[in-house]
Amino acid sequence: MTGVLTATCIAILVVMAMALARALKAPTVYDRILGVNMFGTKTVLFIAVVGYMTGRPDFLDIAIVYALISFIGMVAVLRFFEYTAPIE
Amino acid sequence: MSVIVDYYNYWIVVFLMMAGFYVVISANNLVKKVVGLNIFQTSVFMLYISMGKVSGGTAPIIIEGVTQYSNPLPHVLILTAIVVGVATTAVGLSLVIRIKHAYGTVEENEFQNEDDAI
Amino acid sequence: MLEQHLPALAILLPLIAAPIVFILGRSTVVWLLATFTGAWASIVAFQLLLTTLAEGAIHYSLGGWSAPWGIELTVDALNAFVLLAVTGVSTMVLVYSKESIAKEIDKAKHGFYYTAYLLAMAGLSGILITGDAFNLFVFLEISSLATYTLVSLASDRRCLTAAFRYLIMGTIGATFILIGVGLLYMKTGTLNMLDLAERIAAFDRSRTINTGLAFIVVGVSIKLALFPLHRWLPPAYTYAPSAVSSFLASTATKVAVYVLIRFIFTIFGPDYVFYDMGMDMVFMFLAIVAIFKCSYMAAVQNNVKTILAFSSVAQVGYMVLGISLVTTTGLMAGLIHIFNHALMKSALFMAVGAVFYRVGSVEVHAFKGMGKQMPFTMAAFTIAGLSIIGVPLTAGFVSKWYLVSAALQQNLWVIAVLILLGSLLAIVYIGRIVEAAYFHDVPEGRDASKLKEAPLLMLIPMWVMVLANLYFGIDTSLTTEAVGHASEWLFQSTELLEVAQ
Amino acid sequence: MTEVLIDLVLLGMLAMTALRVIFLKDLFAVVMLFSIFSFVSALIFINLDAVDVAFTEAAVGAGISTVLMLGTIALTGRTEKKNSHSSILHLVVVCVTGAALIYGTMDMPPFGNADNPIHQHVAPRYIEDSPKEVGLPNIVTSVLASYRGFDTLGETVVVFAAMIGVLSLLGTARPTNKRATPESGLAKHRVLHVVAKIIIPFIILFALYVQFHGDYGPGGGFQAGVIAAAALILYALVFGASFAHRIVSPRQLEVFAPLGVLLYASVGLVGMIKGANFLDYNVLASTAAAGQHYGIIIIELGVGLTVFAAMLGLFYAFSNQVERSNVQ
Amino acid sequence: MSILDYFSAILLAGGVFFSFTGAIGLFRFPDFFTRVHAASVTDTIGVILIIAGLLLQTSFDLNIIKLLLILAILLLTSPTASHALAKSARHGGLLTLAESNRSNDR
Repeated sequence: MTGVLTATCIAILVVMAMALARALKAPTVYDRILGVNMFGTKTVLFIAVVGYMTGRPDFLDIAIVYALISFIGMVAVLRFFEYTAPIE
Repeated sequence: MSVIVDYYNYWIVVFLMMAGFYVVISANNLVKKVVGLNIFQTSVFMLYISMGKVSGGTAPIIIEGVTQYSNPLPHVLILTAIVVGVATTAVGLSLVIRIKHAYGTVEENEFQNEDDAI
Repeated sequence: MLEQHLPALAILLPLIAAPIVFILGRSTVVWLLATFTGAWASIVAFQLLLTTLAEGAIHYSLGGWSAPWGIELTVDALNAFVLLAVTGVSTMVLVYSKESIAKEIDKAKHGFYYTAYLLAMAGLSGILITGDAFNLFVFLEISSLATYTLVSLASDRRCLTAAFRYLIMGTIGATFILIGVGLLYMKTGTLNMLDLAERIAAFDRSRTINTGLAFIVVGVSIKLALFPLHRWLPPAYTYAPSAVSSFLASTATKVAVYVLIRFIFTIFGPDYVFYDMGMDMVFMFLAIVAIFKCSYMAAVQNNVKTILAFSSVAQVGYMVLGISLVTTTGLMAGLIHIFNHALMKSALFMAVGAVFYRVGSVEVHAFKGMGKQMPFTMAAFTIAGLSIIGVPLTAGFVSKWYLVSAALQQNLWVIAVLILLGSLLAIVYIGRIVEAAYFHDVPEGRDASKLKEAPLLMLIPMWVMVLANLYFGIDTSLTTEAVGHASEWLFQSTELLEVAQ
Repeated sequence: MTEVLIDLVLLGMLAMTALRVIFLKDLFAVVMLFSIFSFVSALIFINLDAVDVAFTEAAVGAGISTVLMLGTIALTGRTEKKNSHSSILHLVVVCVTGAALIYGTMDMPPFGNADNPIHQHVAPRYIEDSPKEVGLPNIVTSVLASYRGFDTLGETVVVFAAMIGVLSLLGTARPTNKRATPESGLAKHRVLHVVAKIIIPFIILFALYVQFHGDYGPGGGFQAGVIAAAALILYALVFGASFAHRIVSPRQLEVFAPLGVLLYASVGLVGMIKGANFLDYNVLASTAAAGQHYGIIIIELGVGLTVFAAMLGLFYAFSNQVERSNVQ
Repeated sequence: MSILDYFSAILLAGGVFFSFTGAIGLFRFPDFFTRVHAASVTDTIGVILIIAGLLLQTSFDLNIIKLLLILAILLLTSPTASHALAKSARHGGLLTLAESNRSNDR
């Protein structure tokens, strides 16, 4: 089973790398935010899977914090930049 | 070869530190300076955490059936250092806001021209 | 019962007073409480000094955990001596603050001022007496954060950019120290200073330790404004409120010099730093350049606070020069100068603050005619200025005397001559101000009748400092005994001592 | 082997992000990338077994710092102007520093080796004896709160000092700002309103869990304080700061933060009165184990209180500035 | 591997597959609104499948609650964020591909 989890884990890493690539080089500022958001979600999953992979799933707390914080970050972006963000 | 296996982690961390350090000293915009400072400090934290790692060890929270734990002391030190980092960031950013109010700009070369520098 | 807790009390008094002051807000009670705390802390420091001189180093394990596992406070003659200077001067500046900040800081911010001041004091005391390398970093950051706040409290907008530059440089310095401590920890597995010293001595030339030394020295050099890393200091001291300049100039850089001494002598060992790494030459060169470059810069400025700020950088040069001579006498000179310079710089900045209180400007021409209008203030300024120059019967003479004799002991004639030449430059920049005060009349358009003597609450602390300058210039028994103990103890473990004598 | 692979990939991501930050001129993008940087470094911390650190880095670096930076650039403008002065000197300084560090690594103990001096001297006692001496499974909490409790007191004071600095610079937010209406929040996003209402109670519940579960798993007073502050920050972001002020007013925060520090210090003082050294918890109760337990619970509460008040106070001060500039 | 493990593996694989498609969509779709579509829809299904896969690995304890909490938070926040983002983009004046074509034709 560890093999499956490891494979999942690596696959999620690849998806994260793709989202990061989008965030690093984005056609519009919204694409950048989208990339960051996707990166955040995948990170949460990554932590959960790694927890099972290493056999210490009690660290899911960190995944919860990640999910919450990336949501708050997103809301902050919207709050401070909603109608001020020009298209690049 | 063994040199690379032994030290690759430290080398990349050094690279990150220097990237952050470069942003701090070369950026003209004060906000970017603060971001650079954060990157610099976070990389130093990584240096500490890397020291504490034991291969095959696990997080230092005692559970039954595990004998090999990573070193808890660097974790404690870095917890403190992270807090120090955010404190500095907050004070730095509020200075930036006040500078913007007072000078109308946060570009270092612009407000230096306004006041005769010592 | 309190005797056994003296080391902890030295830190805790200001540390606990700060939050209480913040809750109480902005009344006279706050000022009284802060001053009382400062005075108590000074008494504690004095008791600590007497105890260490009589009985040797005190070790205090926090939390009851013994040394390498828990954090230990270590008090010896060296840090008790510096602690006395820091707490004593801080208390006097606190007394002085009441009138001074009423003029210079918005009334709503007085609560912040006293809180930040006490936090800075707690941080500096913590740096001085902790025996743990990482704990030192934590207290360094407490004092730094409080200091940035204090600098930015002034009403001149330039204080903001000065504080920001200070923050960036200070944080880079602290992070360098953090890297250095991390490298040492990596090689030795401990953070306790004495334990570190023991384990570092066991290594025979390690690259990691060398790098750690380099990072710590650079980091501390930023903090103590050693030339050429001093660029943040003049604006910070110039645009900060006068009371803050007085506090910082007499404590913050002094504590940084202490940290340098502590790391070099206690942790790395002078043999390693000076013999193996050849740091003494680097320090000596930088110190000489600092003395001349910054004394020159001081001589050409028009803002008196800037003059004093550059003079501070130059005086730090004298302290580092003393250390770089690598003899007990040289180290004694450096240590005595830490103490004496705290006395004279605080008096000078207080006098400048008093002139600002009446005139509203700190340019040199604002001092014209002040000798008649504010006789006590200008007399204090002149005496403290003579002390900076190093005239006999003042404290400054004692430090210069030790410094010159240390140089002569080593047959470094050139250095001795350079020190005396540096004093000549000090005559120039102090002389300009004194001349303006006594040999010029109040400029036209300024109503001389309004320019009266500064309030008593400013004069008293100023004159306490001036009298201390004179006292420690005449009766040197306390200072020399303390620094004698300290430097002998610091050189205890080295072969250099025999070489030197 | 997987650990090494993950480590390498994550470090690679960090390197890419850091490089991009150097060259980007759009500050908004820089801050977004910084939040990614923080998240990824927290992942590295997890991978290197530092779960508590990862917890804090995620909450503080990616959360609080990012929100504060966003607030700042909302006020100061979004683009960095072209760098006018040459940066060759800077590059040289950085290269020299980096070279010194690389030189230093050549002699370091190998990465991850259990025989390194760092794992031999002080740490073994923490790992072996702390369950007996302090009585908690989470060694990090034991060391943080008991063995090195003085550092943590310092840390709490640092947070308090930051609050002092920010409030003195930006002014304290006053809830009497009449012009702040619900419009100042994200008024048009009805979905956000509903979701925020559902999720905020869970966040506060989770903060309490982290506060009291810190002895057994990752977490503790510091993280709990940040998370609780995050709940109110979310509330303030979605509904407007004036509504958040009604729940916890800035004035209350100015009392909570110093109270937390005093609570922490008073635990140490009680130890002193009972005849032991400062911060010695053993004497707080009849047995050493119980004393340690009480001591740690109370100081964690003090830390949590100060951190909650300071973090929220920082946010109030920043958002107050943003709202004021929007009104003008 | 038990039967539960097989199910779990299938769910995880499915989750990974959808995540991949979403990430590819992030690059391949022509305008921002279709990209949001690709990213957010697959995000949600990917999260559900992967968490479900992990749930099958869990013995009956606190971790189940935590996983469900993560699932709930992500299901609430991720679509909300995408929605708010798309709305802001619309408000900020971003056009879909069809609209920008039309305005170019005119």
